[in-house]
Parts: sequence; structure tokens; C-alpha cells
Amino acid sequence: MRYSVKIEDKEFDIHIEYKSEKYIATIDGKEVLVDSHKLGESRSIMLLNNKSFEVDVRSNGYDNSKTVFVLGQEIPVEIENYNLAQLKKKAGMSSSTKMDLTLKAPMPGLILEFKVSVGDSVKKGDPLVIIEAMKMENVIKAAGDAVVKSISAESGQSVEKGDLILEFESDE
Amino acid sequence: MRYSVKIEDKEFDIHIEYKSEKYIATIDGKEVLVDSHKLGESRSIMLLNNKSFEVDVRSNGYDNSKTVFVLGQEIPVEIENYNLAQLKKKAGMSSSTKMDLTLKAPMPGLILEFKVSVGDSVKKGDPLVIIEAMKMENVIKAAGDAVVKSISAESGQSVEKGDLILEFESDE
Amino acid sequence: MKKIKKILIANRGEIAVRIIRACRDIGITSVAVFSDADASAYHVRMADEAYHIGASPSSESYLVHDNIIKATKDSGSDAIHPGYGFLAENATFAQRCIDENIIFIGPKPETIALLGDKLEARKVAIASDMPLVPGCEFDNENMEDALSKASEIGYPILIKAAAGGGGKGMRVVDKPEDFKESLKRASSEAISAFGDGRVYIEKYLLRPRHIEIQILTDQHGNGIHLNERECSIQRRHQKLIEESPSPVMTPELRKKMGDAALRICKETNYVGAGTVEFMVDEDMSFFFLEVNTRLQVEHPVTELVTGVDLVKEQIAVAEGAKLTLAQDDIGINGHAIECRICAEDPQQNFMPCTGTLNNYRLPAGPGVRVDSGVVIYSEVPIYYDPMIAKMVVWGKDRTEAIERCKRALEEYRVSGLKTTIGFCRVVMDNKKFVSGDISTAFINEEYPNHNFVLLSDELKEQAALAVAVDTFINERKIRLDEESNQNKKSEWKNHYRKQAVKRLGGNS
Amino acid sequence: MKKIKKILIANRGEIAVRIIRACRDIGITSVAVFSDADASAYHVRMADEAYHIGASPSSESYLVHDNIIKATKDSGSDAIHPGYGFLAENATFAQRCIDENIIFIGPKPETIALLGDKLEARKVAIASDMPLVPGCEFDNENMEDALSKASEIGYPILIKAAAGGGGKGMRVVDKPEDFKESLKRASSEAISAFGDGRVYIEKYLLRPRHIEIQILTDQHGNGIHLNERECSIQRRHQKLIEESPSPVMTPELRKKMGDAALRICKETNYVGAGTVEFMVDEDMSFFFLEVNTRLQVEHPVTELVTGVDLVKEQIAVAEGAKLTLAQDDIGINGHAIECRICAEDPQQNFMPCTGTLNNYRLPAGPGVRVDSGVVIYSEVPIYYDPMIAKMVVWGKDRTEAIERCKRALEEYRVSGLKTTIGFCRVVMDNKKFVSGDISTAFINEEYPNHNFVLLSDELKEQAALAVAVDTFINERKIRLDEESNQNKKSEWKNHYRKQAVKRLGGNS
Repeated sequence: MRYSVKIEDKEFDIHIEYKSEKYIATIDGKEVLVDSHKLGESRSIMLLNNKSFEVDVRSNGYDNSKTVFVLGQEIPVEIENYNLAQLKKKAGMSSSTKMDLTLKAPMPGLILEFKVSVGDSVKKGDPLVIIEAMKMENVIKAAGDAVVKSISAESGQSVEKGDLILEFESDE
Repeated sequence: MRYSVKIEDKEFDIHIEYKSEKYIATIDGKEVLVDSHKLGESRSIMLLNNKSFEVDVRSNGYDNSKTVFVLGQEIPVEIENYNLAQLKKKAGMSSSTKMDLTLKAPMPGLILEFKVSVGDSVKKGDPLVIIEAMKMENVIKAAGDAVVKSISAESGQSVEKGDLILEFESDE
Repeated sequence: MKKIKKILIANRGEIAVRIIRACRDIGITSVAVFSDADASAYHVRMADEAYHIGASPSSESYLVHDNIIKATKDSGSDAIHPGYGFLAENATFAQRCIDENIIFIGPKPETIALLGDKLEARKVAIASDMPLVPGCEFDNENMEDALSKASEIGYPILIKAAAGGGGKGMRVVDKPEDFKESLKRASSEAISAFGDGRVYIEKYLLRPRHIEIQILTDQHGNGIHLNERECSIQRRHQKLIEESPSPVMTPELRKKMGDAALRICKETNYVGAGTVEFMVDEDMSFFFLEVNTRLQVEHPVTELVTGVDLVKEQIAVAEGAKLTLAQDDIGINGHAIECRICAEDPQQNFMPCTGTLNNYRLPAGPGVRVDSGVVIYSEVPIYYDPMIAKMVVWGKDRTEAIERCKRALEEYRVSGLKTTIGFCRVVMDNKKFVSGDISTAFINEEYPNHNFVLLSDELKEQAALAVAVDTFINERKIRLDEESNQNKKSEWKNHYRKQAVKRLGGNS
Repeated sequence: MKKIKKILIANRGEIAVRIIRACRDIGITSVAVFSDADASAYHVRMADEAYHIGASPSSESYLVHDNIIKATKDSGSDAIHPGYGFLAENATFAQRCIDENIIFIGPKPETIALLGDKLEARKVAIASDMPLVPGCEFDNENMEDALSKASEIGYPILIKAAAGGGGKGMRVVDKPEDFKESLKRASSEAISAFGDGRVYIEKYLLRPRHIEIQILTDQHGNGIHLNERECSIQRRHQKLIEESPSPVMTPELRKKMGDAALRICKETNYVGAGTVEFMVDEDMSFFFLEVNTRLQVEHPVTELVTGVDLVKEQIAVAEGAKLTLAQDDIGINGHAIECRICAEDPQQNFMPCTGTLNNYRLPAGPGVRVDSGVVIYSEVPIYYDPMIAKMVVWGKDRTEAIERCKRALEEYRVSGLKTTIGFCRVVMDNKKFVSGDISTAFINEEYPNHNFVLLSDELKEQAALAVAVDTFINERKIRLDEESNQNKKSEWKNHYRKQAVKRLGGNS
């Protein structure tokens, strides 16, 4: 099986096969001998060329996106069938490069105050909204230049992580 | 619900009911306020009259016998419906007072040597069989006076915990 | 002297667990309290007894004086340990305890009130001959007065809550244009955190160290200090990494700061454990910051290098015992570093996270102590502080402590939410940190944009491989299961075919 | 001097984890080895790298010289740390390492061979002017010779394996009638454990203390001792609880025993860490027992009171470094106690148990160190030693250490198998233990029939309640689920009834 795996800026081409009771992986042309034992539903111990890792791979519930916990780090990963990824690329469908035009609640909390209204132009770093969570006031700032298209929540409202707060249109 | 619970030499008469969102237990006439939260399949945190316990109650797979882990101890418990237990008692069926006339492997291991043969009379403390487990030779001794009725294993054989090794007849 | 037999811990999380441990270590019965969200929390499991005190928001449980007092009476506790935060520096509550004939493990209400008001504390500090950073109070209602006083002191300016602590209600202002907005925010945060919106301003030192002196005094006028802690690695004015001793401390400066700390204790008739916080400028001159009239989060680094159990000492002092330790008994054995493990995303400006700890395994072995408020499968609720644990390491010197700290951070296993573990690991490799060249500006100077480069290219490659292998194994299992089902189906088909043939009169 | 960059740990369980931690603490890459049964063992997860070395029985994996050497070469390791047990005191293997140009972290092969043969060691001890218990060797084939020599010394007699260690191949004989059978058993156990059936006899002291001296020597003739450890709490000649310092030690006796220990090191050109074991009689006279040419299980108690990391020191010595510690650097800071946590049933004569750790949570907090070889969900296999972890506590004095030990034992959470935790907890309350009045006869004298009364009546009542409540809640849930199903069914019934009525032309 051949996969295309993306972590932050890096994209890896990984091929894996099961041969004579061993897993053999090839990553960007390098062969890696793999030994893996499940420790539970999502956790495994893996030996990659005899290097030892305890990993926890969790599916994020939507397509291709997983989270791996390894060496004290939480790492978001996109994994796809390699051929499919290539097809999508040709078709210009690479979803992961698309700019995010929505602001979702980065944590559960209480919306204290909006610093913008619909139609406002914001510059990168401008405060958008203040959310109280875990007794701290957190100022959520704009990740880039944009125009506020719609606001989907209001002051005093409780939000869950991932709830839509507002939408932008690209400032182009 | 009313239960009869036995731990070692002690027998408890316990009544439990659920009333206005609270569990109320009565043990040998004393009332105990109970708060319980499941922590997983078998583990719970329990407040018994506000005393805090983390318990792990596991069923042993056969009737009425459970094991509870609490405060670093593994405690075998017999629990039965109280009325059933009373009926059994009247009928003289109290299985838990019956003398154990079988020797079961107390641990998994390798049988090294039998020190007795069928028909032998043994006294309490006599060596019966030597089992090697975890690199130690363990001499299994007679728990009381008896006569060896049958032997169900042989030297050099591997046994699992609980496997029948030999049977006695009471030395009466 | 009254022996305490039972202590109610009016707190939660790691500090409640820490205090329960101290109680057990001296045979005192411990009583936990819990809100709805904490019904199966670790501190409840750890305590001898536990009482429910209300709904999840702390304003409906951990902060409700009546509920805490009721649980204390119901459980027959002699004393209350408030931990830190919540009611720890609440003079009204401390007074209530006295009125109810309950021992409050902490200083007298009047001391708490005096030192808790940062403006009053400044006056006491002056009376105690302590050096102070230029600053002043102003009329909170009169913005023009505030602005002009800020200009007098000169920007950058630090706005602080009079009732403040723990970085709440604190704002740095770089230029006059931002002053009004920051004042408003600081004041509103102060109101929601302390119910007191008064703020004052101080000159903002650009690269100060935060160094504090642990003190311990009894009811008989005896007092000692237990060396310093360096707590300069901070984000949002909250400490993240602390150590003892400070890498820049000299015996002379330690004595000077220790003496100053004890002077203010004397001046305020201080009783119990406390911390006098200082800022130390680049020329090693030091300024009084504030007194925390309670046990500090970072007290374990002091415990590890002095061998003194501060919670036990607090309890002994509260019983009325004389200090058994003299200043000469306090040495420095090796070096200790604490990392605060918070449910936060360092890359997102240390934004708090919540979740369930699907995996949670503490580092252990030589020189590692963890005070954790959670265990595997614990939920980290939204209602409380994001700090879930403190990892403290000891080494025979700072080098050994740093190396051990790296090891222990790598050994820590958490899945289910983001934490500060990776951030702390990165700091342990930072050359400036290793050389001890730190200040409260460390994080902003070394990691502008909070881009900590937590993932090396090698780790990315390994993580990618791990996910691919895991996916492959899962897909292969599904395939094999399906095939085996297919085979079963074909067996059935064959079986029916044979039956059919039979029915048709065939012979096999 | 050759810097070691990568160490293969030829061991498993807690000691492999301990050594891996030391490697990490000094930036050395660690390589684990594992048998089939250990494929997902904790030491494999902890190490930087891991190599499979064979089937589950140690005779087919951890004891196979070729497999260990191959993994060392394959991984490019410079050195092998053998831990304790397995190949730690195998002179042939140590020589093989030298021949293969691998650093063996331990003494020279000839030292191991000399001191490993208990009969030879007795001779060296005489040459080193060490006091010895009366005893002798005899012709193993000639039972009459053995019997007559035993009678000369006088019963009770202790039969010991010449190649022995860890209590294996050891038997106490009270009367001549039992001598033959015990000799046979000891010899057969010695053959299966060491491949060497030679035994010898010694006078059996009735109530001796087991006190040992930790020594550390380098390749340049420097040597120090790191105080004593008292290890008198034993069952089946295996230690269960150890502490440092010994509650009966005096500075004078410590110096005498330390000097004696260093004399035998000098006599044997000892290099590395080692332990000289003594028996101390009730009149405080001491007798040489044996030298263990390796790291000892109980080394952490020494580490906690001296602040010295013994594994790091072993590695430095193996690199050829001179000791940086002088005898005067070794103090005694507080008191440490170790409890061995074994998968054993204390009530059943400490019979080994196997199983899966359905719950496993370590005690933590102030003064607690746990070196564990397992984690939650680990399986404890039948093939290896039943010790799964060591819990070590530190206190400023013995009283604090005992109190903390109680707390930590109560905090330890294990379900899935029986352990020695409850036993250790009982010992911590034993008046003789608390007063320090202990000997190797302690368990038999204090707990004849191994009836440890682990369960108080109160605990029995609480356990009974817990099981009843759990049963009630489970039964209630089943009942409620059934009822809700019933309700669903009746709803369906009603629905169909209505449908039927409709079809019959009814109106509702």
C-alpha cells in the first residue's frame, strides 16, 4: 500500500508491505524495517529500524486527518492513499493548501466580547473576539488580512471547541 | 436488594436501596450513605459515609465469587442474594464451609516432582509436589490430614493456575 | 498547642493531592471537597473522606464560604488548608474560620488583608526598608489622572490589580494609545477574578529576573528563609519553569534578599509559610514585588534542595509549634527544576485545552518527583486552572538537573490533549536557558510568534511512518476479516450447492 | 579514556528501565533486548532502540551469549550493562565482551570468577583479614563426609551453592535427618540456576542481621564505600525490604565494615560498583558473607541518602574515568527505605503469581521514587523473576521515611494480581520493625504460618459494602435497560395496535 502523508510543511511518500511476517516500509526511497505491537485500541509500540516509539494514533472523525501522540508531542497528520492524492493534486483539489476563512472556537469557553462587526476589514494580529476559558481572558487575533463576512455567535454565549464563531471573505 | 456477603471468616448482611437519587446501604443494621462513580468497566470511586475508596470489583467467572481490589489488597468475596443464602443454609448447602478436597495448581509452572502417590496418607504440612515457577522451586504442602485419592498430572508437565493436580479423600 | 487530627482541603487538583499526601505522612485524616465536575477527580480518590460542595463553576463550589465551612463541620475537621488560589488569600474567609473555631492554615486575616492589597503592601514594604520599583496609584475613575501619572513614570508601564495575584488583571502597556483599553481589560479581569477592580501602575522593567524568597515563621516570633527560587520563565505573567537555587545567586545577595524578606515578615507579624517576590534587574539590584501569603505552586523545588517538607511545617506552625529549624539548618543540596504541565497549546499562545487523558503515564526513577492532579482517563474540565501537574527534578548540580529534566519530559506520556511538555523540553535545550541567562522576557525574546519548532524533521518522518504503519495494519486487519467472512460465505454457498445437488438427486 | 556513546542493556524489567534512565540522563543512546514474551514490555518502550534476541525462556534469550553479542554488534553499541541476574556475574560472558572489543560494565572476568565461586571467595576473605562464619567445603559425592562435617560445625546448618546468589540453591537444615534431602534439593536448584551443583556448608546464625557495604572503585586503584544497607527483612533468603542507614549502625562500626569491604576490593583488584555482604550477630560482631560483583537490586536506598547516581558512576568507571568522589564526600542525608513489589502471594508462602495489570498506578509526590518494570496493562509472564517494581522512599529521618512508606504503599494501585504491597504495609506497622529490632528471622518469628492479618475487620466491612454496591448498581442497570426495552416494545405494540385499529376502520 502506498500513502501520501503530510505533517506541517513536509510531505512523505510511504510504501508499506507485509512480507514473510514482517512489515517493510519505504519512506521517500529509504527502506525501514518495522515491528509493531498494539497496546490497546489506538496505542502501539513500534520499532522503526529498531528505534523504539510508543505511539497513539487517533482518527479525528473526518477524512484523512489523524492525530499522533509521540514523544510528548501531539502531531496533526494528513494521510491519503498516494494515487488518490496524486489525482487530487492534478485536479488542483489539494484541500490542505486552501486558506481557512472561518474562525472556530479554539477552546470551549464563554464569549465575552466581539471586537469586530460584520463588514469590518481586519489586519493580521487584530483582536477579533475575547473568550474566557479556564478563568483566563483569551484574545483571539486575526491570522491574516480579511473582511468579516458573518458572525455566528454572540457575547455571553458558551461555545464548544470547534464551534463556528465567524466567517471571513479573503481580503483580495 | 438484600445480599449476604462473605469475606474470610466474616459474613455481612447488606441491604441496598436507591432513593431520591442516592444509594443507601444498611450493613448489619448500620446505615451507610453511598456515592459511587464508575471509572471504567470494573473500577469505581465510592464514598461510603463520605469515606473515599477506589475499588476494582471483578467477577471470577463462576457463581457468587468476586475479587475486590481495595487499598492495595486483593480480597476474595462471596456474594449472594440474602434469601437464597438463607435457604441454602437451611438446606445445609453452604458450599463455602465445605473442606476443599482438591489440590489445584496455585500458579502456572512446571511440575518437577511428586512427593506422594495415590493411596498415601498425608499429614498437614507434608510436601505433596514441587512446582517450578518464575525460576523458583515451590514445595506445595498439604493443608490438612488426608489420603491421596487420585493424581491428575505428571512430572515434567506444565500446568496453568487452577489446573487440578490431585484429589484427596478426607482422612476420617 | 492543639494537635490537628483532621484537615479539610479547600482546593482541588494537584495541590489538594499534595496536601493530602502531607496529611498521610503525619497521620492526619484528610478530607477532600468536590464540585459536580470533580466527582471522580483524583484528589477525591486520594483523600480519606470527601464531601460534595456544589456545582461545577468554582463560584458555586470551591469559592462558597458557607459550603466549605459546612463540609468542615460535617466532617468534624479541626482545620482547613486552602492550598493556593480559591480562598487561600481571602481574609474574610480566614476570619470566618477563626469565628467558627476552625484553624485556618495560613497567616492571620489581617496579614492577608494587608499584604493582599498590593497598594497597602507597597506601604509596608517602604516601612520595612525594601527597595521598590517606581510606581503609583491613581483615581480609577479618572482616566486623565491615570494617563498623566503613567506618562510621569514613563512607558512601558505595567498595570496591576490591587487585589491581584497569579498574573490575573495584569497588563503591559507600551504606548499611551493602548493605555485606556488595557486598563479596561485589566480592571474587568480583576473584577471577575477577585471581585475588586482597583488597579495601579508600575514602571515595567524590560528584562528583570523574577526571584523569590521562601519564608517560614511560627506563632512565637521565630522566622527563617529557605533560599530563593528563580521563576523567570513566564508566559502571560504566569510562571512555567522554576528552579532553586537561582543560577545567578551569590551567598551575599541571598543573605541580603533573605534578610529583607524576614524584615517584612516581622513588620506584618507574619505566621506560616509565605513567599516574598522580587524583581532582580540586570545589574543584580532587586526590587520588592509582593508577598504571597500562602503555599506557592513552585514550593517543591525548595523542598528538594532543603529536605524540608513545607506543608508539614505549615501544619506544625498552625498547631502552634515552635520552628524546629534554625537558619543554619537550611543548606542547599544540589539543584531542582520544576516544569508546570498545563493543558495548553504553546503554539497558540498557550491557549487552554480540555479533554480526556486517554493515556497518562508519569515519568519516574531517580531524581524525579511529580505532583499530579490527574490520572489516566481523567477529564480536564473547562472550569478550572489548566495546570494538571508539576514535574520536579533533582540533580547534584544544575547540569544534572537539566539533563534529568529532559529525560523525564520525554518519559511523560500524555494523549488526549495538548500540554506544555514539548515546550519545556525545547527550553531545556535553549542555550540561554542552559547558561542561566534568563529573564521574564525570555519567551518573547527567544520565541517571538511562539514558534517553538517542537518537531524536528526526523520526528516528522517518524510520526509519518507511525501513522502510515498504523493505518496499514488497521486496513490489513479489515481486509483479512472480510476475506475470512467471504470464505465463510463461500463455504456456505458450497454447502447449499451440495444440498441442492442432493435434493436434485445428485450423488455428492 | 573512551567515551561510551551507546549501551546495550542485557536485561529486562525494572533494572533495564533503571539503566536506560541513567543513559538518558547522560546523553548515551540506550539499546534494549527482548524475548518473545517481552515484545511490548516497558523496557522496550523506554529504550531508544530495541532488538529481539529469542524465545521467552531466558535460556533461549537473555542468557544466550551469542544473541546478546549479535544485538550489540548490530546496534553498534560500545558497551553492555548486564544489570543484575542473567549474565551479570558470568565471567565467561564478561571475557567474551573483552574478546569482542565491547566494554563490559562490571568488574574484570577474573574478579567475577574468583568472587563468584563462594568457596574461592572465602579464601580471599581470609587473605583480606575478614571475619568468617564457621563453615567448610566437603566432597559433594560423599554423603558420609558431608554429614560428619555438618555435625562438627553443629546444627542448624546452612547449605549454600558455591556458584550461588539471590537465595537460590540455599537450604537451612535443622537436624541431621533432613540433611540428605536438603542437600539434594539445594544441589538440584543450583544446577538448574547456575549449571553448577557444588554446595558447601556454614554454621547457620539464628538471628543475624544482613548488612552490606556498597563500594565503588575505579581502574586507577581508587575506592570508596557508600555506607551500609540493612537488608534483614527476607523471605526464602531473598530480600524484601531494605534501608540505609541501618538503624543499629554506629560511625565506628561503619568505618570498620567499610574498611574491611575496601580491603577485599584491594585484594581482588576490584573495578566498578559492588557490594560486600556481611552478617551481623546480636552482639554486633560481623562476618563476611559474599561479594556481589554487580549493581544490587537495593542500590536506590544508597542513592537517596548519598545523592550519588550509582549507574552513572559505573558507566564513568567503565569509560576509565577516575572517581570524582572521595570518601569524605559521602555523607548520609536522611533515611531511605525500599520495598520490593513482587507478583507474589505473601499468605501462600510468597508464591509467585502471573497476570495482567488491569490497573497500575504508582505512588508519587514528596520523597517517593519508584523504579518499575511494568506499566498499566503489562502482563507479568511466568518466565522471569516475580519482582515487578521497587518502591523507595526518603525521609529526613527513619520515622519520616516509615510514615511516607505507609502512605506510598497505600497510594500504590494494582489490580490483576497479588503483590507484596499489603505485606510491606503490615511490616511498617510492626513494633519490632519500627524500633529497628530486626534480623533475617524477622518474618518467621513475627509471622509464623505467614498469617499477616492483612485485612482489618473495618476493611472487610468496607470491601463487603463495595462489592454489594457494585453488584446492586450493575443489577439495577440491567433491570433499567430491560425495562426501557420493555417500554420500547410496548410502544411498538401500541403503535401496531393503533395501526391495526386503523386498518380495521377505527378512528384512533
